[in-house]
Amino acid sequence: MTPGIIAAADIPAPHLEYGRLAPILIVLGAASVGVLIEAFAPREYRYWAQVQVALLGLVGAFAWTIALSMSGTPHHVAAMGAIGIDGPTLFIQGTILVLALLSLLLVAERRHEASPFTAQASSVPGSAEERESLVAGITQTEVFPLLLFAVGGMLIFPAANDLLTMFVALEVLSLPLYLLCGLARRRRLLSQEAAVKYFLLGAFSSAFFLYGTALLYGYAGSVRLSDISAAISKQAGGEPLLLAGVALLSVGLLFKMGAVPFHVWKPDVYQGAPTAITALMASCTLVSAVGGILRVFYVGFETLRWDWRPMMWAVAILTMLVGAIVAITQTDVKRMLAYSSVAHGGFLLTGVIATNKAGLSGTLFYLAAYGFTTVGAFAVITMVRDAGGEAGHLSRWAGLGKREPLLAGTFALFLLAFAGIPLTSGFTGKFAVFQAAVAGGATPLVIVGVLSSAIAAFFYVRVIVLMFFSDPAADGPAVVFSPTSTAAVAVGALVTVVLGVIPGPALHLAQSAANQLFVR
Amino acid sequence: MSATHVLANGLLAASHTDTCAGKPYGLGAFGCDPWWLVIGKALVIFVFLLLTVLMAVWAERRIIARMQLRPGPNRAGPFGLLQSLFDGMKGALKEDVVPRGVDKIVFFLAPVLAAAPALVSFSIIPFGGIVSIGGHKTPLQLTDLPVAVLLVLAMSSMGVYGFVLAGWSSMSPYSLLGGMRSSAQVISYEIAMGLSFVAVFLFAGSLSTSEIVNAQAHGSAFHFLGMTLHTPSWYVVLLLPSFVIYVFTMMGESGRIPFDLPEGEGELVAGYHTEYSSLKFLMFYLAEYINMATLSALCTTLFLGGYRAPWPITGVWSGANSGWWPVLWFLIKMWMFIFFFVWVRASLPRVRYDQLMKLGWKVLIPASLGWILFVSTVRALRNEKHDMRPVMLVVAALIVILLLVSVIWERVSGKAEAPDGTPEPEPDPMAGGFPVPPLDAPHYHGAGTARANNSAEATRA
Amino acid sequence: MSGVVAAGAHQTGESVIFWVLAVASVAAALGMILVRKVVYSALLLAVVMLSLAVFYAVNEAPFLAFVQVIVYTGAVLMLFLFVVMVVGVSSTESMVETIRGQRVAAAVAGIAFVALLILGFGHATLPATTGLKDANAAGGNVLGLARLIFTKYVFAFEVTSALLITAALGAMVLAHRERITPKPTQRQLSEARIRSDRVSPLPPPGTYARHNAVDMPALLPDGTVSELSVSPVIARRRGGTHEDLHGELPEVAAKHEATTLRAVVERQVEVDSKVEEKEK
Amino acid sequence: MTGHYLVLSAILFTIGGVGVLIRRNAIVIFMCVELMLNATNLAFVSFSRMHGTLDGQIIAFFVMVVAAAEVVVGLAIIMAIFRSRKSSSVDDANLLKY
Repeated sequence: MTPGIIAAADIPAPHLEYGRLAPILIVLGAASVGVLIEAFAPREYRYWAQVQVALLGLVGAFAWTIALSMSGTPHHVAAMGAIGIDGPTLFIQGTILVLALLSLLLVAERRHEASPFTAQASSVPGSAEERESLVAGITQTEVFPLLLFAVGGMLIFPAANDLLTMFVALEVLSLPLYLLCGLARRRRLLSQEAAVKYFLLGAFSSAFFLYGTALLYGYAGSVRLSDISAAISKQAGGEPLLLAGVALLSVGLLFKMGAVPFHVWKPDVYQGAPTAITALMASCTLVSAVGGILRVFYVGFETLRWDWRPMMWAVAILTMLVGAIVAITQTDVKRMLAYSSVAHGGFLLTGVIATNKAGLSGTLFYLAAYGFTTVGAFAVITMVRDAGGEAGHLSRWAGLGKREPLLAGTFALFLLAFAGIPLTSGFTGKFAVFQAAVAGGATPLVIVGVLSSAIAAFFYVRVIVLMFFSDPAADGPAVVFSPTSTAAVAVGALVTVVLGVIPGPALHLAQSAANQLFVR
Repeated sequence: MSATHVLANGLLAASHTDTCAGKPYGLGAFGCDPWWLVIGKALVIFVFLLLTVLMAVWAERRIIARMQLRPGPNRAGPFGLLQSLFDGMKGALKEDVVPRGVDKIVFFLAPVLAAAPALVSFSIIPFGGIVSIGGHKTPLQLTDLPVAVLLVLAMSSMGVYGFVLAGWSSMSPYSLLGGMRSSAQVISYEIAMGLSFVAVFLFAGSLSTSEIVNAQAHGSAFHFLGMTLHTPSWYVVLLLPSFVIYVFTMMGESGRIPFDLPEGEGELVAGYHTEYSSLKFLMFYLAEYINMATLSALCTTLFLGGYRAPWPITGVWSGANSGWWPVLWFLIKMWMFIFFFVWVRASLPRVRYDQLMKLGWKVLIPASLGWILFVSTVRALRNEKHDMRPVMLVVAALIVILLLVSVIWERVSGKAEAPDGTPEPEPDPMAGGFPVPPLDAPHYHGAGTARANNSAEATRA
Repeated sequence: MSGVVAAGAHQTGESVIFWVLAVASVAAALGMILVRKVVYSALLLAVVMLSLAVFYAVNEAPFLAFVQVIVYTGAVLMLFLFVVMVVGVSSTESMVETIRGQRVAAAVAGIAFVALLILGFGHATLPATTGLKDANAAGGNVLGLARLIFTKYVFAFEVTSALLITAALGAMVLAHRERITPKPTQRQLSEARIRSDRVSPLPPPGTYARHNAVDMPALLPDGTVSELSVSPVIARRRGGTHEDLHGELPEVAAKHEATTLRAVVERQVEVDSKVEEKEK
Repeated sequence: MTGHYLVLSAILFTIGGVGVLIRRNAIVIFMCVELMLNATNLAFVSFSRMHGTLDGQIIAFFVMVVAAAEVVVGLAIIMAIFRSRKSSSVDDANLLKY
């Protein structure tokens, strides 16, 4: 007809490898089903339907990930080159999915209270409306689809092969988390404040990520990591763009994992958010963020490593030291674990700085080991409760070991694993990362790492001493056992011990995953 | 001059210094006019818009009056034609009251922000095909862009600023509420409006107005009883659901009855322009009527074949689409829509705010999304040379089933919600010792007497 | 020859646009972070966004230019304005520093950052501008963008839908109030009203000689102020004084009015009675 | 001209960043973040012309979509905290201090 009419041949149909993308698609699909349930299912069925859909989605995605890694050696780019499916990615995705399953157990908790989340987020804290909705027993079941969307973003983030997909994934994982942070049932003002802080700082950091992306696009003419890498080895003249781009991009990435000096959000958000969500952020988000960092630095900027290493050295040292030192002064359990998580971010960065296969496999192992331990630790926190909800203040934990030796013992195990005591997974992880760093020529970094581990051990031990060697208060918190959170604690403890005592199989898995590095 | 040249260049996304020669149709014909012609066209459009507003105000008052069995303005000039001109002059000469406590800067800025974007939109409306002016062959359209229709959307979203800021700067609760309602309403309806364009873009393969009009020139030919006939080519026929959705959103965007909640007299006095008087008030008035004209012209362009003559005329008169004649067809179509606006205003009451939002978000947006899905599926299948008949049958069957299900659902759920059958108490005619007439007696509703009284109209007209 | 001239004219034309709008947008951006009124900040941000839209047009991105106006200026910023108005009509910010020297430090850091970047850009040798003529050649800008969205970036495009669903869901979670008690019907409302103390409508605000705004309370027959006559919303917004009142509190002003009125009436009665006496 | 646009975008980005640091109304802070994103888009668009590829424009387009979604979530959160505290200043959000 007219010349303006688009012929079908103008745009070739894109090719999506649904089989390889399936884990991501299953999780996002389950999230969409969750939204539909919210829209159409009657209120009384929503909770069970949501839990089942979320469980099925995560388990299905995990099973598919296993199948993918079993079927030959995965080393493909998928979705028109936007996604890289390879050994490390599958390992990270699998880890995220399992940890998300454990966090889901905490999210779905109903024994402690009707739900760990607010009855109605739109009601003003302390208002009559809030009371009414609490009495009516309604719960905000939208948390399940939100959680699944976040997990979907986390799966895409470390797999993203270009910076645009990475940016979109970053937002997909962040937006639900901003929301989830503000939905706590108790101490809602605190929770909302955490959401605002997380949101504002998150948006600020994603602007940096984006400006870095813009400069790299200006340098290389493409945002695909492999193109940038190729441009680095070929092109001359645009180095300032490249270096500024790398620096700004790193700010965005390091913010997500909470490295010093971009860690300020972490303690506030970890403390204010509902503990189930804190567990999710401390495990899955960290794994995903470190996975993204690994991919960007191993694939995109590997040839540039002599330029970014000094900066990362400084960040890693600061992160380890500040995390360990500031944690000593904390009086709130969640806040203390937040600073501990900051310090662990530093240890993970030493693995990134190593930029060798051992570094990659060590980091992968560390991520898995730390993830299980931290989910377990936060699960313990949800179980120690008094009249006002969770007993967060450390002084309330005094003497817990005398009243609930089993639970306190498990918590002590987690703390020892954080400290990196032998026979726990923490030791194996740290050992693997430090060994790789020494091989990669970062011995001073390892010395700082060991030093800060020692500092950190001090406050972990202090908590253990507090729990076992001081007298319990008369009105001390009660421990509420419930099947779901007990299961989360049990799995966390089991994995912590197993990875500590017989780390061989898991280490082997991480090594074989890291064997082929990232696909370009 | 060169600055505007650069801008035009960028917007047309082509350096047309080398494409100017030739191409009679489409985007290639634009950006080649000499400067005097461009300025001339802009001036003509400006004057045309002012005249349209004067005429529309007069026509609206006359038509509504006729519908309400009263004469309407009939003193100033023949048939009262000059009434709106005099009203305008009187309005401009009135005292300009600036209430104490308003935010002065924004208060002055708001009417300008409301009126200026309204004027810009018309620059991409095609009035006709190529004509010859002073020896230059030029299209009867100020300019066209590869994304011309987006310009209208952009300008309407800029226009809202005028209303919102007017509401805010007046520092009065009624104005503020009016401004906020306006912003919520326009944003909501703009989404549905944008979606209603999508099907048109899919069919025309372009976002430029002149190309959309050209795409509606000819339907595909088919043979019937030895005659070559053409399928209807106007998108109002091909894309009827899009058209219907557009008409709804058009009413919503214009902020006129039945969707004039931002200025609802009964609740908000006059909404965002409560505190405005004199020339500033006239600018809001101007903006409203220009918007009405723009929306009508856009509808003509997108759905009614633009400036092209309607089918029976083209069948008998081959010259109907050449020269200056298209302007006539365009004006007829545009005024049809303006008449429609007035007709609706005269017939319908104002809806409630929640009904307005419900219509926008729960009906128009999902409906247009579904329709776009359907249209694009059909287009994709046709592009891949599928046989369309089974597809159409399946879709028709699906629609019928859906309708049936919804009817049954309505029946079932309607029964569930019905009151539980307790009979209404019989009204006691001697309640408390006084005779009480039943409230539905006919004389209470003034049955039989035509009620021309319409206070809302009186205050506005 | 003419090509060279055209290119030169193009260059100067672009320079003119650039310098005018660059100055305008930087000034607006600075104003945005310095003015106290939130609405002014939003308007100045709108100026920046519109200037950027023009820059996009100059940079051969017509589609993006309009999307910028529609999405950013039309929707995003309008949402900001909407929230500002909900949060408080005259929300201004106190400019007291909580952390001393924070603003100076931030400004210094900012200047250092921008100087570093600009120095870097100065040292970078950027490749010559290719222009988008070739990229836009096949079908134009819009088609070119569509081609990229549906091929190279199709996955990001699809994932964006997750983002939009999240946004809608999130807004609903935080803003939608679930009805716990059923909505009262018209009938229930009217019954409740009949049973309540007040069947009649609320008293209208006061109308006096000097003040007749909606925020002036009406006077009861005994001269006291009727609290019910002013909408609580307006009463809260009024914040004590009204500009018409010349510094008086409304309650005081109302009483003032009442006494004036009473005095006037008494005087009138007096005069009238005198006149009557004279007539007698 | 690309260099010019780049410098302009750097300046706007920095102004936005400084704004985030010095302003204390959450809404204004958020507006400053939007300014930063806009500056980024300018860089993308001018680089796009420099390289002669449309990728930059596409990315800018995605940024707009993402920003729109982010605004919805962000303003919803800010509104929620405003409703419970009647203030949108980040200074008043001070329950979480170390």
